[in-house]
Amino acid sequence: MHQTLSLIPALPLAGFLILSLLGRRLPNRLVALIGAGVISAAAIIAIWLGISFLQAPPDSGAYSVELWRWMSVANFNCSFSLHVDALSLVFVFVITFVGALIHIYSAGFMKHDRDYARFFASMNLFVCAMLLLVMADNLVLLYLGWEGVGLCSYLLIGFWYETTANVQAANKAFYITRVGDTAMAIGFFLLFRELGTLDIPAIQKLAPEHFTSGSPIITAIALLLLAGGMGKSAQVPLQTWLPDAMAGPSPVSALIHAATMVTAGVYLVARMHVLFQLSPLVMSITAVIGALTLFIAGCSAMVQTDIKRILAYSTISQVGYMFLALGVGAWSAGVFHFFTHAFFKALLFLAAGAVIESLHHEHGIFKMGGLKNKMPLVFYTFLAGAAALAALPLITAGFFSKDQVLWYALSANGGNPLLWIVALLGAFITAFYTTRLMLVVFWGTEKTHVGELPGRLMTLPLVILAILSICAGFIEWPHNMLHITLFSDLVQKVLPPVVEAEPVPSEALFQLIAVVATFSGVFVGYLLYRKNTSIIESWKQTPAMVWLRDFFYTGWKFDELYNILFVRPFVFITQLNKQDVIDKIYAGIVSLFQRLNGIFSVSQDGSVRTYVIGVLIGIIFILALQLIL
Amino acid sequence: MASYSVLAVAAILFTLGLIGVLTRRNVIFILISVEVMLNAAGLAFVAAGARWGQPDGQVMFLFILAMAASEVSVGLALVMQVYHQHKTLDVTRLNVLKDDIDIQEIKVQ
Amino acid sequence: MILIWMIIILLAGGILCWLLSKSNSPAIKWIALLAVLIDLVLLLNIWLQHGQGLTANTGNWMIQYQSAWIPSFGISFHVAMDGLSLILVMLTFFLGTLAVLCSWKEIEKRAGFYYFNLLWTLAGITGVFVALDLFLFYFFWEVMLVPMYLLILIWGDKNRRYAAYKFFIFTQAGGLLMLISILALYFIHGAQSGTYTYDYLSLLGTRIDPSVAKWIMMGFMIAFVIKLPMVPFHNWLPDAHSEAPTAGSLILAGLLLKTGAYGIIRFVLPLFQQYAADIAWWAMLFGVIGVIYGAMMAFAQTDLKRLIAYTSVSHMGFVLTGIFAFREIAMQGVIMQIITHGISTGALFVLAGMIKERLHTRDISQMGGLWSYMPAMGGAAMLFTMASLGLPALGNFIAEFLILLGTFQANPTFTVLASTGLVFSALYSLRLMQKVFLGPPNAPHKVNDISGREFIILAALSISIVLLGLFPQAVLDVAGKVISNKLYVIR
Amino acid sequence: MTEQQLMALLPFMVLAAASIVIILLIAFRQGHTVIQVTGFLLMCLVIFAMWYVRGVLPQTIAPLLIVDGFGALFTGLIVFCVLVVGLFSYIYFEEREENPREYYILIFLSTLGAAILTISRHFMSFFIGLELLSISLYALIAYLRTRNNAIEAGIKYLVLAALTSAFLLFGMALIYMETGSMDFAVIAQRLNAAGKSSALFLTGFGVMMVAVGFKLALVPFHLWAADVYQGAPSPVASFIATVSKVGVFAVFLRFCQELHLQNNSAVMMLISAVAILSMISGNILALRQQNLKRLLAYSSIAHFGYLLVAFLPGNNTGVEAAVFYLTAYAITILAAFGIIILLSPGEKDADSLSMYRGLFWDKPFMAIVLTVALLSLAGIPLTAGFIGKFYVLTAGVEQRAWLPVIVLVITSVIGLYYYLRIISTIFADSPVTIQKERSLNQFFYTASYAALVVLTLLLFGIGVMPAVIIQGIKQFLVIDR
Repeated sequence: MHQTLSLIPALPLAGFLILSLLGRRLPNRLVALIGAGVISAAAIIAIWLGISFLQAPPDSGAYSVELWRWMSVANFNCSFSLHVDALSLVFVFVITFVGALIHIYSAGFMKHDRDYARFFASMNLFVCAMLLLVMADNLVLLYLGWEGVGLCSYLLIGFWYETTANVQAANKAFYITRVGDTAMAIGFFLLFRELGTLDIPAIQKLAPEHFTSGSPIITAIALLLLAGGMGKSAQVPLQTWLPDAMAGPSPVSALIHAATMVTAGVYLVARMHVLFQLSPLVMSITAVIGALTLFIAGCSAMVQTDIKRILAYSTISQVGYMFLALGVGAWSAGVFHFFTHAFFKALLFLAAGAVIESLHHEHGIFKMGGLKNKMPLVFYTFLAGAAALAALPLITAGFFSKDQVLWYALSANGGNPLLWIVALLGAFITAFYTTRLMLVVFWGTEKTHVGELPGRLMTLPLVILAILSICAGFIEWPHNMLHITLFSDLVQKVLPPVVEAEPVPSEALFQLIAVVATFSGVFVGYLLYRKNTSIIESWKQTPAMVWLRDFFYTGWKFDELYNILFVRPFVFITQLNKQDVIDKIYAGIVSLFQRLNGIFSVSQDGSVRTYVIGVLIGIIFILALQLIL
Repeated sequence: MASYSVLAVAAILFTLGLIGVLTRRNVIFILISVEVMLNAAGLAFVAAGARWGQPDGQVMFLFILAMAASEVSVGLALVMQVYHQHKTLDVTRLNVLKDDIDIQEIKVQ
Repeated sequence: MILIWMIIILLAGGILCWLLSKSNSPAIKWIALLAVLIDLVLLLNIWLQHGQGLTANTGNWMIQYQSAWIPSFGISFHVAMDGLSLILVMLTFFLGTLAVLCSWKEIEKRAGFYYFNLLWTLAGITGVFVALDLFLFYFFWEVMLVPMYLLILIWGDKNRRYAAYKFFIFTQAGGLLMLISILALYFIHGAQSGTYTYDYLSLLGTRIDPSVAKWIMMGFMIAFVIKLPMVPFHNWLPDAHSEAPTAGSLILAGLLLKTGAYGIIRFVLPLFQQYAADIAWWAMLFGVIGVIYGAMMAFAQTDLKRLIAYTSVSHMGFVLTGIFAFREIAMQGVIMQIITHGISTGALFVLAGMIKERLHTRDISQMGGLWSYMPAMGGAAMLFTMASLGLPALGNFIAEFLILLGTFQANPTFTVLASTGLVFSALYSLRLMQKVFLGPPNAPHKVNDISGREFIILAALSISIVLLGLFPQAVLDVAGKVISNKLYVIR
Repeated sequence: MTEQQLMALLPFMVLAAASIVIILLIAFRQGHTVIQVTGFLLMCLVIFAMWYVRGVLPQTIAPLLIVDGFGALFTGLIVFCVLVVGLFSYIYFEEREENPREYYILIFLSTLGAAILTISRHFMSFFIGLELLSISLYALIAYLRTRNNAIEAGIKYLVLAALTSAFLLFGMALIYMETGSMDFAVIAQRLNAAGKSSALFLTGFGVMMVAVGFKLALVPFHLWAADVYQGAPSPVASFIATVSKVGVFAVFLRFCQELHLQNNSAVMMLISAVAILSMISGNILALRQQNLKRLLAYSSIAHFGYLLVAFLPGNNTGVEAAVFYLTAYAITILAAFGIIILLSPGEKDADSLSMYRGLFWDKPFMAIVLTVALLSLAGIPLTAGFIGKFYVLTAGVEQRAWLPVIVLVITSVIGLYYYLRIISTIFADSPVTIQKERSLNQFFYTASYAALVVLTLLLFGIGVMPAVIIQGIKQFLVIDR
């Protein structure tokens, strides 16, 4: 068991090492085999592990293994050890399984790229780091995975490094997440000072005894950790990096910036739920941030023209849903939304990638169109994904998870109507822009010639993911319908059940409202982009709408804001002091002495008379000194 | 007390000599002024000897005379050379040896 | 005795190289390499012998050797090695070997004299790390100066004269102040105990009345913080580092800076504990300033080696902060930082040297997209930039994490400020990567990837930095027993 | 005059005899080589005599002289310097085809003067020794009358020396007036009897300081130094830098020791003021100097400033420090001048810094010697200069003379700059080769090289193993207790 546990991250690591060291000498086929193979193997092991976990749950509630003692100084001990409980298991499964599919897809998608090996190496490294993140049993190891995924995201966003824009996007991603990470690290320091340990089980045991609920210190800790989560999960105000991150290849966007890495924040909050529960304030902050994010990002998604940017913003807003759920205390709902979202969002990105690839790297949706018949398979899979994203009731996984989130946003004791309304609005917006995307891309007239269609390697994952994004939801039904709650049963081994506020209003009614919202979103989309497009044209004339569109398009002008607030001042100051100002001091000293030298050597003018005067001055000086004393 | 007044005279002589050295440009006159100063010192010695009723003062004076003589002899030899080479006895004109700092500074970036 | 032999081997090897310099034979390189390698082996042997026992007996001296030198002054030739010295000397010989290797092709003219200076510098540094007699310490402190000066002066870059002056004069200024302090200590101790000696162990017990002690300590501190370097005494560093030949920069960054940190740990804290505690706040403040200032300077630079040099300023700021936190964790972090910074920054300088060999420029605006020409070097560069921005699983992370973790318990405010250094380090490191290796390919001519020799150098550095990141405990144990000593930490 | 006293004076008699012997040799038309060799042997003889008579020391030859360990030590140092200078002189004069014979008479005479200074305990011997020293120096400085302004240098030195010796005499007269004796010991007694030191005495001492300051080239009496160093023939310059200064310093030290002036705050104030001034202006003057001989002059000003710091305490450490420092300094300066002499082409001296560009790649040996000498002057470890400076600092710190010590440190940091400047010139690229015609006599070249090697080894030896020398100094100094 222990060995198998350590195998899960070890395999991708091995893949990374092999590919990075002698990848350039291997034939592409072998590279793909190794790259995808190790992940698939890891996935199989993970599934087997999961099954055994479900059949015979360990009495401790977790498999754990200590690999070696990492650091132990004074009272600070942390070991390099893995710890897999129900929560981790969900993540491990998603990471390895979706990861494997995406790797297989990439084998086809990247086949024309000359840096084939580098791509797979980075992807493997990412999977390894991500697994360490979710399997870590102490926060330092978690931080290792945390930064590791950051690195890989940087490497992969800037994968096509010869375009400066890509590199800048990569840097931006790293910088912004780094800000969050640093905050999180400070949180760790604080936590260590309070509890004297960074082992997650220990923290979960000690925290309730040590902290009084709502005390400033615990609030500070929770806030700092939350900041870390916000950085990685692209929550307002640290969300600006994700849309640019689409510079990376589509599989990267699918794996890192949709399915797994961006949900690391969700994992962290869920993992540290003990701390968060102790600070209601931070809980509500989390919820508010989630709500804000899902709304802001949704608005931006409505007006994007780059297919991947649309998906990126929708990712941000979906993750916002997850934070909302966590914030109101609906832990399992949040994680469940992550679970379903992983499938359909990965699917959407992969499908989008396929479209882009076939259309000769065309990203603009208005240059696409009429692909319904040209590439049917991609169309149907994409449709499935879109339906899930729009959360069409009962037939998509998205519905089951999002419904829970909406419901608890209202009914959980952390929730309140305002949050619910925002979430509802979000649902409407989501449905709207999804419809817009589908209509513009797949219906209408063909605008760009379709190149070669995706090969089997690429279509297979699409199909699997499509199936999952339809069916994955069936394991967890709203409890007023048929009573299947496999998922929450599983994760509630770790996460506390949601506490409902009394009195519980009639749930069905609100579900109905939500459904209505969704369909109205679809309808409006259909109205504007299919039925009569003249309305849009008329809006293009009204300055207010144009401004609004532009405002949304630029992601609510966050970038400009940050440029003015941070980037420009920093660059200005550094450039100002390029020639170290302190150096001037020393230069001054030097020139001072050179002047003195000039002055002194006037006395050495070579005339005896001067020298005699010198003697005279000397004797006067001496006698004067004598007189003084 | 007499010896003190003599000392005073010596001091005055000494100062005069010093002034001479300062004001004169001609080497020979400078040397003469130095002689004056030396003799002033000698006079001071004599006065001191007189005060303590010792011969040492006079003895010292003799030494001074001898030294002064030898010094002047060497001095005059040099003076001749000077005149020979520079065709002048003006000491202020003898200033080839002096600081000429060519400004070769280390670069301070 | 073995310690003496190590130093003697280096000195002798150096002289031998010089003697051979007439016949500009390749033998010279091999002799130099051999000399350092022998020492490395000897040291490894010591580690194997004492490394285990070390953990048992609390930081005792593994090896001591003492013999009279200038008895009339109570100066003795007293060298000894404990965990701290062991680590630092290990670093010295490790980097020394690499320094010889990376001079292999770079230095063609006057090789003999070059290796002479190189080895003598190493000898001086080794001496500094093992000297237990304050006079002897000062002696070595100065001895390592001259050959380093010559290295910069003769084999340096365009502006080498200026850099060499600056380096020498800054260090010497500090050194002389230290000398005065040493003398004052000597007399005070003599007046107290009646035995006039420079021996560290006997001076430890000296009681000094506060008014004087502050000044004496300042003498030591200034000398050490100039070497460290601490803002605002850092100005010699960018020039020296950027003008020196590759091996020179490697040794400067990897070793000479460390002598400052070592001095503070070995001398200032134990000798003046309570007074050190008094200035702790200021020291940490300046440390933090150094972290941020260095990072901002680094971000602005366009000269590759200058940029790296300023990152050293930033990293050394962590060291200063960590030392004066007086926490065991932080102190361990400092030790780690000393080593890992030596390796990572050293590696960056080596890379800069390799790039300069190929492109004949240090100006990063003339570089870019080098990855497409030399992926292997690019990978190495990526690794070490990541190390220098403190990526976990690499040594520097352990160091900075421990420092901050420990410092936080002493002074949260400064820790938070210092933590911003993590963000800044990301700024300059990624900028470095972008300007040099990424972006559109922009090289005057076809440059070829690393050679076998360069591969060995980089591999050695990479492996060590990764090992340090994953298995730091080996180092922590060696230093631990020294550090846990009450002299260094407030419990 | 007992036989023991005669014994004690033996070395000085030999020294005096030396110049007479040379005169005779010249009378008998002997060549340069013969004279050189004879002179060399005679000097060795002096040292031997010194060693021979060490048993009978100390001996007081009332009232003028006292031959004790102190004197023996300084005399030994002086004679050693003369040995080296003489050796270097041969080549120097051979290449200038001057007639160098009388040169040796003069040099031995002035050596005798310096030697007498070291053993004088009375104003008269003080005065005689000083004049013997300086009068022969006038001639020596101007010896090469046709060359690089030797005459000018000579005149300058003459005028100022005469002037200052007038001051000296006047000061002596004042003190004599006050105390009624010219014997150091007696003066000391009288002063103690009088209790507080009177204004007249202080004035007298102050006036005497002018002469001493002049000879030691202390600020503000230092102005002559650079010109004279530059103008005088290099061997003579080195002679001035070493022998005359050692002698004068010796008598000054003895005078102050005898009168316990170190306990006299006024005098100490005066001396430390002079010391500080000398350190500062010496180093600053040298900063941008391009002429090596001038530069050495300035650095010597600074170095005697350092030396005074060691002199301040007046206890044993101080004296030891002073002696040690002088020794180290003498050796260093001789090595430096040795290089200048050996590099000097026939027509002029190799004193412009540009002639040393890239010397290391052209003449490694000389470059190393010069570099070592410069490092020693800068007080860098492994060289005698470091131990010297260390010793001086020790004395200063022990005395808690913080201000001078701090000034010492700061100024020596400034001083570093110009030493480094020369060194960096020596190691600079693109060497300029000084072509200089080899003179016929190969033997003396090898001899001079050997001398340089010895000096360098001494520099290193003292730098690494100073214990030996220090012990020796201590032993000699206990003799007069």
